[in-house]
Amino acid sequence: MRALFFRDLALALRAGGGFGLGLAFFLIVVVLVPFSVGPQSALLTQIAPGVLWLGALLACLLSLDRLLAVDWEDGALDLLATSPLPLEGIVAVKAAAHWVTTGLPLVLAAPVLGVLLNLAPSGYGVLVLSLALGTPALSMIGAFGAALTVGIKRGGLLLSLLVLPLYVPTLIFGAEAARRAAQGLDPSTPLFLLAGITLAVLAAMPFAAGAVLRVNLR
Amino acid sequence: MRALFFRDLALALRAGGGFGLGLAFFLIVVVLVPFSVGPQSALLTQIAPGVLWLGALLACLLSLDRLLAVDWEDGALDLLATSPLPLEGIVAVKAAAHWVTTGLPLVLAAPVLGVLLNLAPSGYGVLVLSLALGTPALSMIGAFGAALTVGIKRGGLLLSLLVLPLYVPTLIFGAEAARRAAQGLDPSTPLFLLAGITLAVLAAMPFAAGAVLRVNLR
Amino acid sequence: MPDLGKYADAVLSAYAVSIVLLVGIVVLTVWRGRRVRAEMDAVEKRSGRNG
Amino acid sequence: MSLWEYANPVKFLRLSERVQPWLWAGAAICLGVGLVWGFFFTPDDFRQGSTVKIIYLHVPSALMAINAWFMMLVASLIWIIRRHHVSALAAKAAAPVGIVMTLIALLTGAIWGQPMWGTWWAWDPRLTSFLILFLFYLGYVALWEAIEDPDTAADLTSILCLVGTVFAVLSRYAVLFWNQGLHQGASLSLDKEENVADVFYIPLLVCIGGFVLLFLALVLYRTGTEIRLRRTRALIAREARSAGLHAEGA
Amino acid sequence: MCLRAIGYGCGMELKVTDLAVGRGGAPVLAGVSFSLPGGQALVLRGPNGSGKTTLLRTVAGLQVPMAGQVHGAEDRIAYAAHADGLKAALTVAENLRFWASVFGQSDIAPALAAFDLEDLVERRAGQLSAGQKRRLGLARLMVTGRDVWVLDEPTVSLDAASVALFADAVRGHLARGGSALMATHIDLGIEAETLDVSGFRAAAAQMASTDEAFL
Amino acid sequence: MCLRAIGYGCGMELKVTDLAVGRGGAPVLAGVSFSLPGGQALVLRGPNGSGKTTLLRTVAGLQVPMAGQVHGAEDRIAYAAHADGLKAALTVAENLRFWASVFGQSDIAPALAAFDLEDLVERRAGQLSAGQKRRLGLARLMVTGRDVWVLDEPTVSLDAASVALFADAVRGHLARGGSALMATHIDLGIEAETLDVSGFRAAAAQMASTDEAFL
Ligand code: HEM
Ligand SMILES: Nc1ncnc2c1ncn2[C@@H]1O[C@H](COP(=O)(O)OP(=O)(O)OP(=O)(O)O)[C@@H](O)[C@H]1O
Ligand SMILES: Nc1ncnc2c1ncn2[C@@H]1O[C@H](COP(=O)(O)OP(=O)(O)OP(=O)(O)O)[C@@H](O)[C@H]1O
Ligand SMILES: [Mg+2]
Ligand SMILES: [Mg+2]
Repeated sequence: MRALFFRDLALALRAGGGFGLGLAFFLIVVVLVPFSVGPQSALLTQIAPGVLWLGALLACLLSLDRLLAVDWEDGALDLLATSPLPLEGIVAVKAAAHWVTTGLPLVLAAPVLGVLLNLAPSGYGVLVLSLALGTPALSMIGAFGAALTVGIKRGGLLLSLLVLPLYVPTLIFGAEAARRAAQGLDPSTPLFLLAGITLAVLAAMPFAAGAVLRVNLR
Repeated sequence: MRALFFRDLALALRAGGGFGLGLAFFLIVVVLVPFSVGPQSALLTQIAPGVLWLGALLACLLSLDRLLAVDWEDGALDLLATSPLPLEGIVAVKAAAHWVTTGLPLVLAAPVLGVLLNLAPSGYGVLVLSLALGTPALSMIGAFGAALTVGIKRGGLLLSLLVLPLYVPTLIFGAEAARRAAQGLDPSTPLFLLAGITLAVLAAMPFAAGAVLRVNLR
Repeated sequence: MPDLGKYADAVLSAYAVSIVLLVGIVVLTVWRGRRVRAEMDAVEKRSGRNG
Repeated sequence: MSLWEYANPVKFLRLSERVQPWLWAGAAICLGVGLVWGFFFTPDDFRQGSTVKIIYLHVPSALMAINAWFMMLVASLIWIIRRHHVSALAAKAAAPVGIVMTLIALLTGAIWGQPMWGTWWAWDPRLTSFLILFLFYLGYVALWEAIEDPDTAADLTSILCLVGTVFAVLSRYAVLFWNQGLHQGASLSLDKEENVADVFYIPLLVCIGGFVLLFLALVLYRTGTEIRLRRTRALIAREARSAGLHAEGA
Repeated sequence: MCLRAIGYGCGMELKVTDLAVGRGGAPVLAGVSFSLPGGQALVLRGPNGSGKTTLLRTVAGLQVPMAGQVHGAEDRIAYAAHADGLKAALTVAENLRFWASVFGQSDIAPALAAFDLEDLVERRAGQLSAGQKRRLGLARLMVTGRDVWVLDEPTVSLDAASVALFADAVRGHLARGGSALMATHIDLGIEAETLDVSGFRAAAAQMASTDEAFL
Repeated sequence: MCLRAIGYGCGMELKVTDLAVGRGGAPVLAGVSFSLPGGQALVLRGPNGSGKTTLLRTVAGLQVPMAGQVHGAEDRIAYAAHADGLKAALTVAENLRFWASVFGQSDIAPALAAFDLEDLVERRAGQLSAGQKRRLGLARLMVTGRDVWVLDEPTVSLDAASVALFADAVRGHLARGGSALMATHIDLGIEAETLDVSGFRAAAAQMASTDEAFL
C-alpha cells in the first residue's frame, strides 16, 4: 500500500499532472468569476466564500477522471486486483494520494485567492479550516465515482454527473461555515456537521468503492 | 472530412460522452451555485448572466481533454495524419463536432437554467445569442489547446491552464453582453466585439492548431 | 532609517518581499547553474577518457 | 561576421561569459544605489506619504514583466524562423525571471493598494491584465516542463507564445472595455506628469536600469545553464550509444 | 525442488472443473476441465476468437465463471496479458520495484537478469521498444512470488532471442515447482501439455447465461 | 496487372537513401538505403529495440529523418502499427467505412471478405478478440487504396489461418502492383527480400543528432 501511495505521488509529480495544475485550475476559476459577474468589489465579497468552495470542488473534480482510469487502461488495475492488496485499500490509498496532490494544495492556496475576491478578513481562518475538513471527503467520494465509471470510455463527464450530487452536503456545510465566518457569525455548527460527514465518508466509502470496483473489474 | 465529422458525432452519442453530459455538467454547476453562495434571489439575479456564461465555459472546457487525446491514444491520429486530409482540416472538423455535441446543447439549455437562477426576463434573448456567438470560439480555442497537449499523459489540467487565459476575451464580451441585456442596457457593442473575436478565431486558429499538431505528431 | 510614518508596514513589507524574490531567483539560478556545470564537466571528463 | 554567428552555442557562451561580469556588477550598483537612494533619501509624497517609496520596486518590475514577455516573443520568432537553439533556450530561460518580475509587481502593487485604496486587490484594468499575463507565464512554463523532447517543447511553446501574445493584447482591450467607468482606483495611481517630481524620477530611472541589467544578467546566465544541460544530455546519449555498441560488439 | 519458503504453494494443484465462461453475457466456452499440478505447464490453443482470453481471465479471477469451479487459484496467480500495466513515466527499475513491493517481494535483480533488462534499468518505460516493453511486462511475473503464471500471448512482439529467454524463465519457474497456463499461437519450445479450446465451444442452448431467468 | 485507375501509382518506386532515424533525440539507425519498386515486398528484421518501428514511422512520414531522404512516399503510404485506431463503440463495418471515406474509397466488401470479417460486421470493435481486432486493423489497409503498405508487426496475435489470410492479402496487393514494407519477427510465407536493420545501428560519433549543435 505504501508503495502504491508513493507511486501515485511520483506519477502525479512526474507526468506533469500533479500538484501545480489542480491549483492552477482553482486559480483560474477564481480569476474568471469577476470577468463573468463583473468587477464590483461589494458583490465579490458577498459571493467570495461560495465561489472559493465551488472552485475548490471543481478543481478536485477535474482531476478525478484519471484517478483510476489510467490504471484501468494500461491494465495495472487488473494486475492490482490479482495482487494481495484488498481493493478497498487500493481505492483508499489512491484517494489519499489524490488528496495530497490536489486537495492539500487547494487548502493552502485558498487564502491567497480569497484576496482576489475581496473575502472579508474574518473569513480566512474558517475558509481554510472548512476546506481542510471537507476536501478529504471530496477525494474519497470522487474515488467512489471513479470506481463506478472506470470501465467507460470518456467517462469524465458521467463521473461529474454522478459525483456532483454526492458533493452537495459537503459543499453546503463547507460553504455555509465559510460564509458565516465571513459575515462574522458563528460557524461552529456547519463545521461540526462537515467534520461528521468527512469522518463517515472516510470510514464507509472505501468499502462501497471497493465493491463497485470489484463489479467493474469482472 | 464529412466522414470524420459524422464519426465524431456518432462516437459522442454512443460512447456516453456527448450531448447529455456536457449539458449535465452545466446543469449541475448552475445548481450548485445557490448552494455555495446562498439562496437569496436578488443576489442570484445579479450574478445569473455571469454564472451561466462561466458554467457554459467550464462545461465546454471539461470535455476538451478528450477532443484529440482519444484518437491519439488508439493510434487513429497517426493514421489520419498519413491520410489525404490536411491536419488543419482535421482539427477544424473535430472542433466543429465538439461544438455540435457540447456548445450547441449549452446554447439551447441556457434559457431553462436561467430560470433556476432568476435571470432577469430581458436577459434571455441576448444570453442565448451571446452563447451562440461565443461557444464556437470556445471550441476552436479549445481544439488548439488540445492539440498543444495531445502527447502529454494526464494533460487535462495543463490544457485548462493553457486554454483559460485564452478564453478571457470571449468570456468578458459574452458575459458583458448578457449582463447588459439583463440590466436593460444596450448589449450591441460587446456582441459585435464577440462576433469579431469568434470570426477571427475561426479563421486563424485552425492553422495554429494544425501547426501544433504537426509538431506533436512527428 | 527614515521615518516611514503610519505606512511603515506597507513599505517595509514591499521591500522585503521584493528583495526576497529577487535574491531567491538569483540564488536559485546560480545554484542550478553551478550544479549543471559540474555535471557537464564530469560527463565531459568521463567521455573524454572513454573515447 | 553576422549577428547570427552568436546563435552558435559555443560562441554565445564565450560572449556571454565576457559580458556577464559587467552586467552583474552594473545591476548590483544600480540596484544598490537606486534602492538606497529611493528608500533613504527621497521625501514622502504629500498625498501618499512614505508609500511612494514602493514605486522604486513596483514600476521597474512591472516594466520588466512586460519586457520579458516581449523578449520571449522575439526569441520565439527567431526560433520559428531560423531555428537557432540558443534562441529557444533563451526564451525558456527568461520565463521564470518574467514570473518573478510579475510577482513582484503584483505583490508590491497589492501591498501598496492596501493603504491607498483600502483593498489589496481591485479589478482595475491594469491590475487585471497583469494577472492574465501571470497566467500566460504559468502556462508557458508548465508547457515547457511537461514536454520531454526539447525541440518539440521549443516549437510548441513558441507557438503558444505567439498566440498568447495576441490574446494578451486582446484581453487588455477587453478588460479596459469591461471595467470602464466602474472603477475609480486607477485615478488614485499617481500620474507621471502630475506628481512625479525629479526627486522621485531620477532614482526611479536608476532602479529601472538596475532591473534591466539584472534581467539581462539572469537571462544570459540561465541560457548558459540550459545550453550546458543540453550538452550534458547529448554527451550522455552519445556515451550510452557507444557503450551499447561496445557491449554488442563483444 | 520445491521452494515453499518463498511462497510457492508446491504440490497444490490448480483444478478447473466443468467450467463455462462467457463474454458480454454470451457463453463462449463450456465444459472445460483440466488440472495443472505444480511443475507443469499447460498451453491453450485455438483459433482467434475461440475464447482463450476469456478462459484465462476467468481462471485469474478477473471475471466470474458462468458455471463450474476453479480450485486452488486464490492468491496464487500472477496474470499477464496484452496490457502490461507499465507506467511510461517511471523507469524500468521503478516499475519492477513497485510491483515487487505490491507482492511483498523486494529483490528485482533476478527478474532483470532473466529478461536481459540490466542495460535498461534507468530507461523510462515509455522509451522502450515494443519488445523491450514486453520483456519488462514478463519480468514482472518473477517479482510476484506467485506460483501459477497465467499468461495471455506472452511472446507477442518478442524476437527469437527474447522468446528463448522467456522459455528459460518458464522452465526455471516450473523447476522451482511453479506452474504455468499460457495461451499462444506460436511454438514456445517448452515441453507442455496442450489443450485446444476449440473443442469446448459453447452451444448456445446447452448452458445457462446470466439472462437465463428471462428464458 | 497495374491498377492505376484505382489509385495505384504503379511503377513508382519508394526510394530511401542514406536515411538516419532517431528516437527521443538519440540516433538509432544510420545509412539505411533501399528501394522498393511496385510489386515487391521488403521485410525488415532485427532484434527487439533495433529500430524497425522507428524506421517505419520515418518512412511513413510520422517523424522526420535525422538525415537522408525518403522519395516517392507522399500520399502513397498506408501505415498500420500496434495501435489500430479502431473505435470500440463503432461496429466493424462502421470502422471500415470511416477509413474508406477518409481515403476517398467506398467499397468495403473486398476488405471484409479478405480478412474473413463478414460474420462480424455488426459487432462492435470493442467486443472483438485480440486477433479479430487485428484482422480488422489489417482490413483497413485494403480500403485506403494506397499502394505502399508500411506494416509494423502485422501478425501479432493472429492464428495460423489468419496469418495465411494476411499473406494472401499481401500477395494480392503485390500482384496489383502495390508494394509492402513490413517489420516482423516471424516467417510470413511471402516471397520477399529481407533487410536486417541491425547492420545499420548508428554509431554515435558517425552522425548528427538534434543535439549536435551542443556537442
Ligand atoms: C496588485 C496591484 C497592482 C498591479 C498589478 C500594478 C501594475 C502596474 C503596472 C503593470 C504598471 C506599469 C504600467 C506602465 O508603465 O504602463 C504600474 C505602474 C504604476 N503603478 Fe501599479 N499596479 C498595482 C497597484 C498599484 C497601486 C496600489 C499603486 C498606487 C496607489 C500603483 C501605482 C503605480 C504607479 C505610480 C505606476 C507608475 C505609472 C507610470 O509610470 O505610468 N500601482 N503598475
Ligand atoms: N465484450 C464482448 N461482448 C461479446 N462478445 C465478446 C466480447 N469480447 C469478446 N467477445 C467474443 O468472445 C469470443 C472469445 O473472445 P476471446 O478474446 O476470449 O478470444 P481468444 O481466444 O482470446 O482470441 P484471440 O486469439 O484472437 O485473442 C470471441 O468470439 C469474441 O468475438
Ligand atoms: N522515446 C524514446 N526515447 C529514447 N529512446 C527510445 C524511445 N523510444 C524508443 N527508444 C529506443 O529506440 C530504439 C529503437 O526502438 P524501436 O521501437 O524502433 O525498435 P524496434 O526495432 O521496433 O523493436 P521491437 O522489435 O521491440 O518493436 C530502442 O532501443 C528503444 O529503446
Ligand atoms: Mg486473446
Ligand atoms: Mg517495434
